[in-house]
Amino acid sequence: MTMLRAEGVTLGYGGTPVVHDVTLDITEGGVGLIGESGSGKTTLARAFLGLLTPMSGNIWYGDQTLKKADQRRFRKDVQPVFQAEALDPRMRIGGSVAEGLSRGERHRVPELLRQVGLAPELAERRPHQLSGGQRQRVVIARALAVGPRLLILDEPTSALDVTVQARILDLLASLDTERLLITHNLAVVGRLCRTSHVLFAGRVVEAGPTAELLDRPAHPYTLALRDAVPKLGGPPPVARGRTEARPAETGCPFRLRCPLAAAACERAPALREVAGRQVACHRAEDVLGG
Amino acid sequence: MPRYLTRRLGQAFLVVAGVVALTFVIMRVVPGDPAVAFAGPKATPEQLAAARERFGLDDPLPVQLWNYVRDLVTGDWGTSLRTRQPVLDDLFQAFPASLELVGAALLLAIVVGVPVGVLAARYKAKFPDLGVRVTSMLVVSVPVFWLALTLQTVFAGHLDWFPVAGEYDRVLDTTSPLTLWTNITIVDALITGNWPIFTSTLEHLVLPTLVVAAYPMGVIAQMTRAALIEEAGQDHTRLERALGFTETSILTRFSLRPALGPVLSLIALVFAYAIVNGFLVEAVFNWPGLGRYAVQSISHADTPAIAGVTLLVAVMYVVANLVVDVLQGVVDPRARAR
Amino acid sequence: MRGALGPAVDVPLRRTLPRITDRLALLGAVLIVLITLAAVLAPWLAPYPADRLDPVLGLSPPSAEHWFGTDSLGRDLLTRVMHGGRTSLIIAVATLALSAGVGVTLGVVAGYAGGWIRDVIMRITDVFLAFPALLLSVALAVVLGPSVTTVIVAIAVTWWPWYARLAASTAASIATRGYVDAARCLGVPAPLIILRHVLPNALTPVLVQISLDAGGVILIAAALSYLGVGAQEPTAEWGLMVVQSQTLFTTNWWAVTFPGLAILVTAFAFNVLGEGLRGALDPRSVRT
Amino acid sequence: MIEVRDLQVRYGERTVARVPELDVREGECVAIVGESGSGKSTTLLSLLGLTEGAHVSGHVRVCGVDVLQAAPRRLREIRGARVALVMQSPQAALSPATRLGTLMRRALKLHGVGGGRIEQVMRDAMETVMLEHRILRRYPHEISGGQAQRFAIALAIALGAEVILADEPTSALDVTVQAEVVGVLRRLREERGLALLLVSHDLALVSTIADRVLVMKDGEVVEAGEAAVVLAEPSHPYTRELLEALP
Repeated sequence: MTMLRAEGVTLGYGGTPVVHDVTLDITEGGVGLIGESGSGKTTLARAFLGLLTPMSGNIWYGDQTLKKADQRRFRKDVQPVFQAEALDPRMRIGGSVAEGLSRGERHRVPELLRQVGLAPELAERRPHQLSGGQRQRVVIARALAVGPRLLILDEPTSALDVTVQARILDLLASLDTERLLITHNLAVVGRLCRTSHVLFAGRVVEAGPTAELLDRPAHPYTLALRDAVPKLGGPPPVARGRTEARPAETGCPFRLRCPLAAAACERAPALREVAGRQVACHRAEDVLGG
Repeated sequence: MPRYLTRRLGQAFLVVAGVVALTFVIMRVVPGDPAVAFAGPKATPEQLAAARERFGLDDPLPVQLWNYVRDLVTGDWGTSLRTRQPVLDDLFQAFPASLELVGAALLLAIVVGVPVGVLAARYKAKFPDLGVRVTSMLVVSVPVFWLALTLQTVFAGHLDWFPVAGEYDRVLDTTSPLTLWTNITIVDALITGNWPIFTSTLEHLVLPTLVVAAYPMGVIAQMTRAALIEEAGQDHTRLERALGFTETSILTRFSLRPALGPVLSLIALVFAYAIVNGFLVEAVFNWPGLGRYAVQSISHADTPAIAGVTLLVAVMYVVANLVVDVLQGVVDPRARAR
Repeated sequence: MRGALGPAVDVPLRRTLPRITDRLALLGAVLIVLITLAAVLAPWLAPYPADRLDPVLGLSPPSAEHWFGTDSLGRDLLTRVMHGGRTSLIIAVATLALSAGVGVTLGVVAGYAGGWIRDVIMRITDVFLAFPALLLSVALAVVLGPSVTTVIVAIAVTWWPWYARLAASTAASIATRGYVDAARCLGVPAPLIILRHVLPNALTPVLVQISLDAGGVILIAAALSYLGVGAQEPTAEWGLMVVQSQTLFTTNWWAVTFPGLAILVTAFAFNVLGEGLRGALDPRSVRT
Repeated sequence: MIEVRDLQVRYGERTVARVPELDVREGECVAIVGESGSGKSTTLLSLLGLTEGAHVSGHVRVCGVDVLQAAPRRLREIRGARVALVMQSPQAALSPATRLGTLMRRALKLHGVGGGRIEQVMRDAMETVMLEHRILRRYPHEISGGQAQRFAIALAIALGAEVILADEPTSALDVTVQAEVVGVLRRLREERGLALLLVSHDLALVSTIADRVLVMKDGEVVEAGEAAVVLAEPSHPYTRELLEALP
């Protein structure tokens, strides 16, 4: 049984849904959630953290829904690592790290800082005296303090310089926790996640083993995403389809952008099993065939 | 936009309702026994009872509130203890003169304040900027009643450049009587071509207008300056520079319009402030507006009249805010999208 | 994806202070120190006892003995102006403490909670904002009787909504920051989050606003006394001093000029200091 | 087109960028690569005299104008008309209360494009970057980031610019949109011989488009040369570190 699972979850703000009927298991070996701006990936992360209540569907924590589950246990088990502004500018680093600790456990702060590769002396500093990479390490230390079994990572490195990014990713990979990684960066997913889900306009369009997904995409959006990423010394990035078209309201949401769109695409495609993964596309076989 | 507007209208209505309730609380509940206030401290028990009967003071409070609201809606705003006239009539008589004064003052404040703010922003941290900042700070800090007294004594008293007080020379009422259309003297004089009254009103307007305009002028200049400097820090200013536009042209053609948004919302506030400031000024210059009426009511502890003025000013504030919200959409396309 | 957040809302004040290289703001600060000293030490510094009457010397112009001249009762005006400073400062401090206390508490709760709680608090705020400060004060003065306390209560009643609004919008933007979400995920209860994260970070703009408002409060207090609903004889109060001598302006200019100048200089000092602070923090969030 | 020798940009006592040599020739794409604080954007802005409050020294020639010596008037003549700027923040780089068409029309008039020709020039420029003509009636907040960047390029086309200075033009965009914008830039270079000076933190992106590369760190150029050579056999340890960090 997986620790956290979304089942038919629809999420939104003020009655307007931005995530539609998503079912997602956080399985072992790291789960990636790939999407561009407006895909609803951060919204989904907030639901997994219990910061947002689903409009319909349920988040299951073990065999209980999140609403009914033991909050103390859940808060100890599941912790977030956000991208930016995640440290109170007025608090000393030590105070931030100790936020989840009881008074008697505060002596663990130096040890936690060391665990994320920071000098314990930094505990006396304030966030603005640290570099971006150091701050992100503090955020990780604060999450680790309560001994979580699962980390929800929302773009944990995208605000950082590439060299710093690489070291933070090393740190995350070395941690002994399960993880849900939310990102727009395909390369990062390849490193940290065994399985991945591609999100487009609030829907999962493709899900399966990360390596398979990136090698041979079966959804035209995954394909467009992969080919748009520039590779060192590789061919120039390719723009497939019209990126400015909005997601379609009916039928396949990708059809207005899709170079392969056909009449069938006016019917909404359901997720189905193709070549060892789940795909929501009528023309998945054509995409795989090239 | 229409949906947004309906929501704003709904909110405005709620606020007015709240203001009415608050006025009721202050006027009827807090003072203890309004019957004493009306009938006077030496009233006999019979007179007191009559006053109670007349105001329905023996009814439970919610009923009194209901009656109060009903009276307000039907145009019965009570009777002034001082003039013994219906408050609403008094207000209608005094309001146009206030509008005349405040209107002139705001016009002056905008016409001077905005360009002066632009000037300061164009020469930021240079001499014109410092001059504008110091001057605007001074006019914002000056007590209006004192400024009114000083200008009156110097320019009307000693130098005799302007008339001391009043709206226009009352002798003219007999030599060239004014036909009333809008009840705003200067407008009526203009549309009926009554030049003697028009010029006389203009002369009388100068000093009080300057005094009432001082504060708004200062804040508008400061706000225009601050908003323009903020715009100058935005990325688009850099692009406009990179396109070869001159600094002045960037300021007036690209930055001024988005900067006017905050200036506009300020004007609604300043409008209310100017009306209330106008009260002190009207008292000094004996201007026949709401202010003089209010000040006289205050010195006579004329509760219904004070309540009437308060209510009217509060409603004007709400209306001014609504108007500004609509204008906001005209000036700034981003506001339309909300 | 969070929206763009306003500029520098949660920057601690002490980090913005060194940036005030503005000479004008510095001038304001120096003036405030001098005015405060003169007011606080008035009983010891002033040349004459506060209420010493000297009818023989009534309405004498400025001279070596009486730098600011005397009023119609022969009281030394410099002494009275210094004592008037006490009244003005007491009113300003009490009013601002009262309104900021109420306003910030309500505003922070509204901003953090959002939803209907915010709606209700904000509508109440709107009602009090729509009320003209001066008139509400007058109404209250009629009810409570004219006095310094009335002035304080009356101005505070109309002033707190500004702080509520400011604190609410600041708190609402702070509520979306990562550190608040992180605290919620650690199971920190809402009241503690407000106290630990939201309130301290929402305080900087409020402090700036308070220094900006001090000038305004002093002006309104003077106006109330001028209207006769504020301080009463024999309290020394600048607005009151102006109204007592206004009929004598043409012949005895000093009796009106000096108290008026005292108001002007004090309000000016607070205004330039406040503006300097705000400029260091954020050039845009301007209001009256 | 661009010729830089011994450029130094200082803010007070602090030197934020020092570039001994930088040339961009016709139809060429040169990239300045570095992380935040490397001085790459400052270098780019100094070429148009847009670094306010900075002390700039050295020798900078852009389209035949000595940027550091020229009168403001002379500088304004080449800004926009011969050298165009594309910035990082897409919509924020456009004045919020000005329709796109109004901005373009004002810029064309400023640089002396006559009344009758304006509409045709605007139509052609928009077509070149594959934007629909009706977008000209929109305000900046009504268009997407990719559209905004392509509009900035359209401005350059309409004004007949010969060099585009692009400061992280795609880092605020989604990758799929980035591919599209980069595609437009590449095509303009091939079809019109437009020169491009690109500032970016993304080595992979740079490797697909640039002929030559300057690597900057802490205000200094640590390595420069042919893109293929620098990226294949980096000689400076920092360049190597950058390459290894690529996921």
